[in-house]
Amino acid sequence: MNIIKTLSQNKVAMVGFAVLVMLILVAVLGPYVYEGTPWKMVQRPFIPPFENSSYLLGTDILGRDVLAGLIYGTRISLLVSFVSTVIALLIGIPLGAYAGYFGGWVDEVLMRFTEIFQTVPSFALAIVLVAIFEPSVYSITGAIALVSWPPVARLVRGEFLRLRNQEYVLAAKLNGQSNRNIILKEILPNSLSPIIVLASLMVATAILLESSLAFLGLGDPEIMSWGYMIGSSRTVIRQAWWLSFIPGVAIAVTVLALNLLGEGLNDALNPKLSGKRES
Amino acid sequence: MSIKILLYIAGRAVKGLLVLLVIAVFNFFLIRAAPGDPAQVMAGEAGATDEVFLQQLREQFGLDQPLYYQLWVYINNMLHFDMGITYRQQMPVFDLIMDRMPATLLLTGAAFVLSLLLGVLAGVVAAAKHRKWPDSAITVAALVFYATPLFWLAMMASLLFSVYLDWLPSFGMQTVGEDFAGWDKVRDIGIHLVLPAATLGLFFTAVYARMTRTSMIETSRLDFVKTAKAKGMKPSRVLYRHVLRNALLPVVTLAGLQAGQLIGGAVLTETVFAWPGIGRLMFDALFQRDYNLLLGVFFISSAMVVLFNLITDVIYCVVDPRIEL
Amino acid sequence: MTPLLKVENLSIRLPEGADREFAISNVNYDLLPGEILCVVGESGSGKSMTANAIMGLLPATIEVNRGTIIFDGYDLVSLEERRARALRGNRISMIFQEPMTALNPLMRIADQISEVFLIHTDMTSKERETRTLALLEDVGLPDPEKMMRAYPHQLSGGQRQRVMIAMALALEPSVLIADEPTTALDVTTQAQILKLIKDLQKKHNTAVMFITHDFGVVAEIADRVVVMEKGIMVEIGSRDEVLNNPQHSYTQKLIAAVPPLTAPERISHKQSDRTPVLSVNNLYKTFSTGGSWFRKGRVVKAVDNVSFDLYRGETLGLVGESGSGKSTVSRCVVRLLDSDSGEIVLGGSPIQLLKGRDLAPFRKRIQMVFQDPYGSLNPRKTIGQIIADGPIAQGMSPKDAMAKAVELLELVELPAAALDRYPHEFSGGQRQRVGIARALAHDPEVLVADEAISALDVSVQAQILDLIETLKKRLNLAVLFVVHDLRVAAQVCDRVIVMQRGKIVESGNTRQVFVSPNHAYTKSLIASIPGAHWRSGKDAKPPIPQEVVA
Amino acid sequence: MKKIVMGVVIACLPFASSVYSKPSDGGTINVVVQPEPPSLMIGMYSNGTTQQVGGNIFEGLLRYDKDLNPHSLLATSWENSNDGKTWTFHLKPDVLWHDGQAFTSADVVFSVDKLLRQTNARLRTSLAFVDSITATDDYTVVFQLKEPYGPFIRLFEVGTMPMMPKHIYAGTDYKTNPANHHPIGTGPFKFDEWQKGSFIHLTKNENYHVKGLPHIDDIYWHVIPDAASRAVAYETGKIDVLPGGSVENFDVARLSELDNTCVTTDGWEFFAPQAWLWLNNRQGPTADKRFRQAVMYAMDREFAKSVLWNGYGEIAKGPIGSKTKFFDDSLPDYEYNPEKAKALLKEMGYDGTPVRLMPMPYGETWQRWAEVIKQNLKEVGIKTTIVSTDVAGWNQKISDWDYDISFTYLYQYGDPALGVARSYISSNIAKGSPWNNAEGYNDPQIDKWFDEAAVAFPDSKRAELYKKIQHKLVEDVPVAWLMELEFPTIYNCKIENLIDSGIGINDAFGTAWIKQ
Repeated sequence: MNIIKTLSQNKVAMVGFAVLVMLILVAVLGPYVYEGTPWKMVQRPFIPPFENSSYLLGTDILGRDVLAGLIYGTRISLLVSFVSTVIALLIGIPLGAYAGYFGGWVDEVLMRFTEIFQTVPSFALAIVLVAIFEPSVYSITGAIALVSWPPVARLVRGEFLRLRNQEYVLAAKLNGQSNRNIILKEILPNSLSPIIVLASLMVATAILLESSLAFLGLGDPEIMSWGYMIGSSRTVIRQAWWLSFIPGVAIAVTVLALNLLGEGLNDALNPKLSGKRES
Repeated sequence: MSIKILLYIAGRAVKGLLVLLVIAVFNFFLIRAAPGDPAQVMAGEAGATDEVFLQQLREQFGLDQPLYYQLWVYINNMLHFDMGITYRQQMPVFDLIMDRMPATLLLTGAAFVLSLLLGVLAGVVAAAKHRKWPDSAITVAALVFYATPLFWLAMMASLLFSVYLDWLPSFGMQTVGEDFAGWDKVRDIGIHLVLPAATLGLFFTAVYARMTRTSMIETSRLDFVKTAKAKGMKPSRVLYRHVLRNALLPVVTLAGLQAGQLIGGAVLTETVFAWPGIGRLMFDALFQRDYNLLLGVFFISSAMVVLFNLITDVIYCVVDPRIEL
Repeated sequence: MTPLLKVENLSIRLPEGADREFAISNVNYDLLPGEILCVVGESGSGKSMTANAIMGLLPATIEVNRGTIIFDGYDLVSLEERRARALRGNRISMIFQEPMTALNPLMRIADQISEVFLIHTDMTSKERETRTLALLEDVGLPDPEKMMRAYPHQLSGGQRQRVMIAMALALEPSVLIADEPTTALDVTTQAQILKLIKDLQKKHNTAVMFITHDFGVVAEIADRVVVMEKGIMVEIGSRDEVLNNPQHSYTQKLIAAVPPLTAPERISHKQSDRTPVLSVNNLYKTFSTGGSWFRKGRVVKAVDNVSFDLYRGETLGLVGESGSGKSTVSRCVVRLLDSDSGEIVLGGSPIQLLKGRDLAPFRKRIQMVFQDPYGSLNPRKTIGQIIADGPIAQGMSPKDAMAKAVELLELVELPAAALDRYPHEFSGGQRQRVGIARALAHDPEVLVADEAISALDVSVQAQILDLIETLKKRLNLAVLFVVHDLRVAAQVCDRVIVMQRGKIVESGNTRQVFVSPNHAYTKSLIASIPGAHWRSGKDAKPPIPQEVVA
Repeated sequence: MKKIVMGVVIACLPFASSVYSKPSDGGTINVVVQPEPPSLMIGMYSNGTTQQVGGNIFEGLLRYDKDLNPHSLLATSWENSNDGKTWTFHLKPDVLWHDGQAFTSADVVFSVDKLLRQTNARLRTSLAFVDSITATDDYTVVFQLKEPYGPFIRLFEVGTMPMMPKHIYAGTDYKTNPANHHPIGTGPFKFDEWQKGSFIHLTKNENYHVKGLPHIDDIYWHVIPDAASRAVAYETGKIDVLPGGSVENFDVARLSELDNTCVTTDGWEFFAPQAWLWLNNRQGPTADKRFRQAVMYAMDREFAKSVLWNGYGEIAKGPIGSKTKFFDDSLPDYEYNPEKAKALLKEMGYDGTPVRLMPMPYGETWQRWAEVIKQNLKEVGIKTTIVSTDVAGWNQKISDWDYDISFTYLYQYGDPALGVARSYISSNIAKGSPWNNAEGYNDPQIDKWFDEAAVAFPDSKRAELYKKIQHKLVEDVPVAWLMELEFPTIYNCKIENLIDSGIGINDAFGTAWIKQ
């Protein structure tokens, strides 16, 4: 399709896409290459990177392989961020769709509800949720989803408000189509572009959120994650700055890749906003 | 101010208060869902205790009452502008929050102003030099800062500027043990503020730069810009007089939204730089199960969001004559 | 006479990937002092390109490939930007199509006008203010003192266009470029603006380059005419030559497509002995905006006691300017909007209160064709799905519905191959045909056409009108034709209803209304039609060439 | 009646002789306080940091040196009767409270019998052995015990039995008394200001009852909630003293190598913190003795000591710390021996049921330790799931016995009867507290021995009983002992005499001085 073509011409977006594909590959295949567990203490602690060829990125405070940690960390970062984004979409899209499509008191009620979630500072809420339900992949994913759906609802509502008076929607009404059909088949497919763009940015934000939580010690203790790696080596930042530095770069690169892809998608899907076409 | 605006503000305030009340109730139950209670935490720190002591603490805090009664007491107190007493510090919650508020306001305010000024400036430059090297440089920098985890940036900044270069203090708000007064105090707080405000601000600078740039580019495609050009105006003047003000409208909205969120959202920065603010207070209150304090912080920061949204709307209405409240 | 402005061999290249290489190629024309030169063409003809090149308003991706634009001895194409700027807004100025967006929404009117003085003169602020006030008076704005302090959104479209004109003429330029300045305006406002431009042009002896798609406007104001087709100048000549004796086939086609103003004599139905298929009785609808808990919003009576009957086999025109409530009536009638009170009787049954399932069977009997050929088809669905969806929703099997879609495509003269293609692959006229096919898929009794042709180029308009006319006859449809273009109304409607501010001010047999309007408003409407004297129906309609599927 | 005089009459506070001849006066000490104490009212709050700060404001009757011998402070001398049941304390005259009121025996009786009996859980347990407390004159207090109670003489340090001003607290609600916010004691430093979240400021008590003391003018206790920032603060010279446990262990090695930096593990003798794993004796694999022994063999405690604790501390051999009185060094070793662990597991037929492992939410080291032990256990075939929780959740889970394995560390308070017995005797099995016999070990023989040992007289009898206890417990492994912890205090070498007692930083900085 057109979009893929436009996107594939956007070099920067393709770089982002390539990095992302690579990360997904690492997440899926990495554990097969690096068998066992990233928690295993394999060598003496604090081996700097590029010093020992078996442990390319060195070892951490307990003598665990940093590279193995990075690889396993890719998994959790991507998993949590994708799943939480999907959940946020599953909450936000129906809510926004109903509010925007029906308007009136439905809109009023749903938007007040959304407002509640938007009013509470989101990161603080995420912290509280994770702490209360005790850190685990589930509570972290859930908390991130729970604080990130309101923008989706707002966006979808806006799109539905805009599209519900489009003539093809009116035509569908005149055709006697059900509201469900109109929402799902007429309006939703046409509001997908901005949702996709938002979703790509939400994945990026979710990665940052997940790592921030893990940094604060609110990560799943069973799972090696980038945020955990930074948080746990923070106390030794003077002796071994690379232990905090390396996972931070991993996060930045991933989030950057997602942002580049998101920008590219935005250019491809919303030509109005793109810098490419001026007329 | 006209009656209309006052009525509007009153209406919004009432709605906002309702939202806040719902939030308070929601938070009340949320926090009670957490395992353990404040008595256990305090007893836990003591290292040795027994049921008698725990019970004494619970009675003192009113935690021995049924939950619905505690909620009623809490809401009732709230309606009388009383946020209760912190369990740990034995101070009125409101006083404690107000104690910490200046630090947070200083940090977030500085970061906010800094990021808004820098961000808008960068965005304008990028848009003015659209598709030339300054645009690319700013866009790339903005993207990178946007993608970098805040806490990590903070750590790296403190490593570089405090540890290796020893230019700036890496934690706290004032030099400990020094009793500065007057300008010395201002200077002292100022140098402590640099790193936290800069790292917190950088992220938002990136946000505003990106937004301003996009908005400027979009606005410069609008018809009235064509009109301005057709008048024979210099491009820089067109940019400044016509594009900028219009382009800033969405930035104002975003800024207002974030200004409110910033109050409760600086936990990470406050943690890394040991800044004695609200975010840190919240974090500690959470782990100490200081229910009243935690609820209080949430209430105040939510109220800030409501307040800032309202202020944004009013500003918007002043900036954009089309908007009628 | 020495030309003021000389366009020579001008070619402008489009960026790669556009539908053609040149926006315009090899364009040559002069603009003489004191004349009004109309540049005419359909959308995409490149008629505005030259004007943008003159004003230095070409987008960065588009550049002049070849040729010169000589003004005052300088070639504007190669002139240094700083010196070109000194001319803009000063010696050459321009007004645009969209009065709603052409003014900076955040600046007061006075500031926007006096900016011109600020840029090009060294007047004091006092002088600037006096001059601005004088200009506002000149362009006939009411209460100029108050206007000075007003913001654009507080003005009507016509008023804003007057502000634009004031701004453009502030320094008495020798050339005024007007790019479709009246297209977005209602017909009465258009007449006023055209008159204003003409008056001011006479007064200051300004040369005007007037870009338009509307031959009525050309007939009204042009001295000379340039006709553009796909970037090529196909004809140039005096107004009378071009309008009455067009040489190029394209010009001929365009002119032939302009509906004559006079309504033809029609067989009048004996309405008394037939039952109307649709009756609307005492319909009311109000809109309120901007209300909140503490305040009442503004209330607009969009439909105010409207009643009419519609019979099978006839076309009833609903005419009026924007805001007259004609579209609201049509949407109430098809039950896209709920009316406040009154009765809508379809085939004997009142339908104004029905909801959901009860309404569904009536949906089939009254269908609508929409205005926007781009917005009325779901871009994510194939043409086949779009047409078949309705019958499927009404219970037809998908297979039958598809078969029916094929039939319908044939009916609206589209090839069956269109079935699996998406809307973006079709032109505006073709899409409108799809829209008609969709409406007909239910075998309706009543077809409501809501400005169904107003977004189309004039040559395509004629084809769609013909199609509707043919279908009406073939299927014995009752057509409610909502239209603002009185020329079109005159041609296709058996009866017309004229609406103003929600009320019906006049109704009757089309010819009768056009020949001897009773109501003052109807009279002013008809008097405002540009070029009313031209093509008043004495000459026969030439045959319309068929559009071919891409 | 013959009395044994145990105290010295001369009130001589400094018992650590200083290397440098002449202490100089003046200067400020900046200390880290972590976490911020809930209150400075040491009589009500036994939180570590309350004691650290409050220990400068308040005083007990006695102090203890690093060998836990009692020395005079507010009491100048004391005698115990021959039957071990009557203790008479002679108070120092001319001691003033910070508000100028005189300190007398009435304050002692009020503090111990009224206030502390109600507010101090730890003392309350010991006061059960006390029949009566009476003031015979203004400067004499007599404690009449029901039985000779071995640990009695260890109860008089400021954290366990602080003297509170009767004239302020008598007849008030202790918890809400305004003086809690502005504590009044007899100590060498007076409370000046507490900026919550920032610092606590104490100033020199000019009217201190020991002439010439204190040397220091001001003490600032700084609240720096972040461990890394605390380390930086020390490095940049903003902080002079990092009390044990206030920086992460990983930072200790680096900080100790800085110029002008002194490190000492002194000052924990009285507490002798002992770390172990609670093993839930009631259910699951941990209910099996062989499983518990296997855990002991599976753990690489040397690794933990050298990597996590930078070599500080000792591997714990059993329930009683090696530096504590009554420690028996003939106990068998549980060396690191995965094979033996595997064999034991095989013998018991362990089916691989996963067990929950709950780290202690008190800092990075404990989190890492859990990760290490998880790996250790994994290598002998025990699958664990780390349960992540915060302080409140941790307390509740242990109090509710909702765990399989969990970390903890407890103080010994100088005597097994005070700090050890509580974790093993069956009368201490009760839900609701994480500090009792939370593992649910129940053995009548042990109960009996501990009961007897508390009141046996003289000490040789006690030693015999404790020996039996130790051997039996080490065999049963009710909990898995990890280490005797040592928390190094890091401080700027310019400070002399910082730690001069068995409670270390929890005692006053009365004799400390700064080298000019």
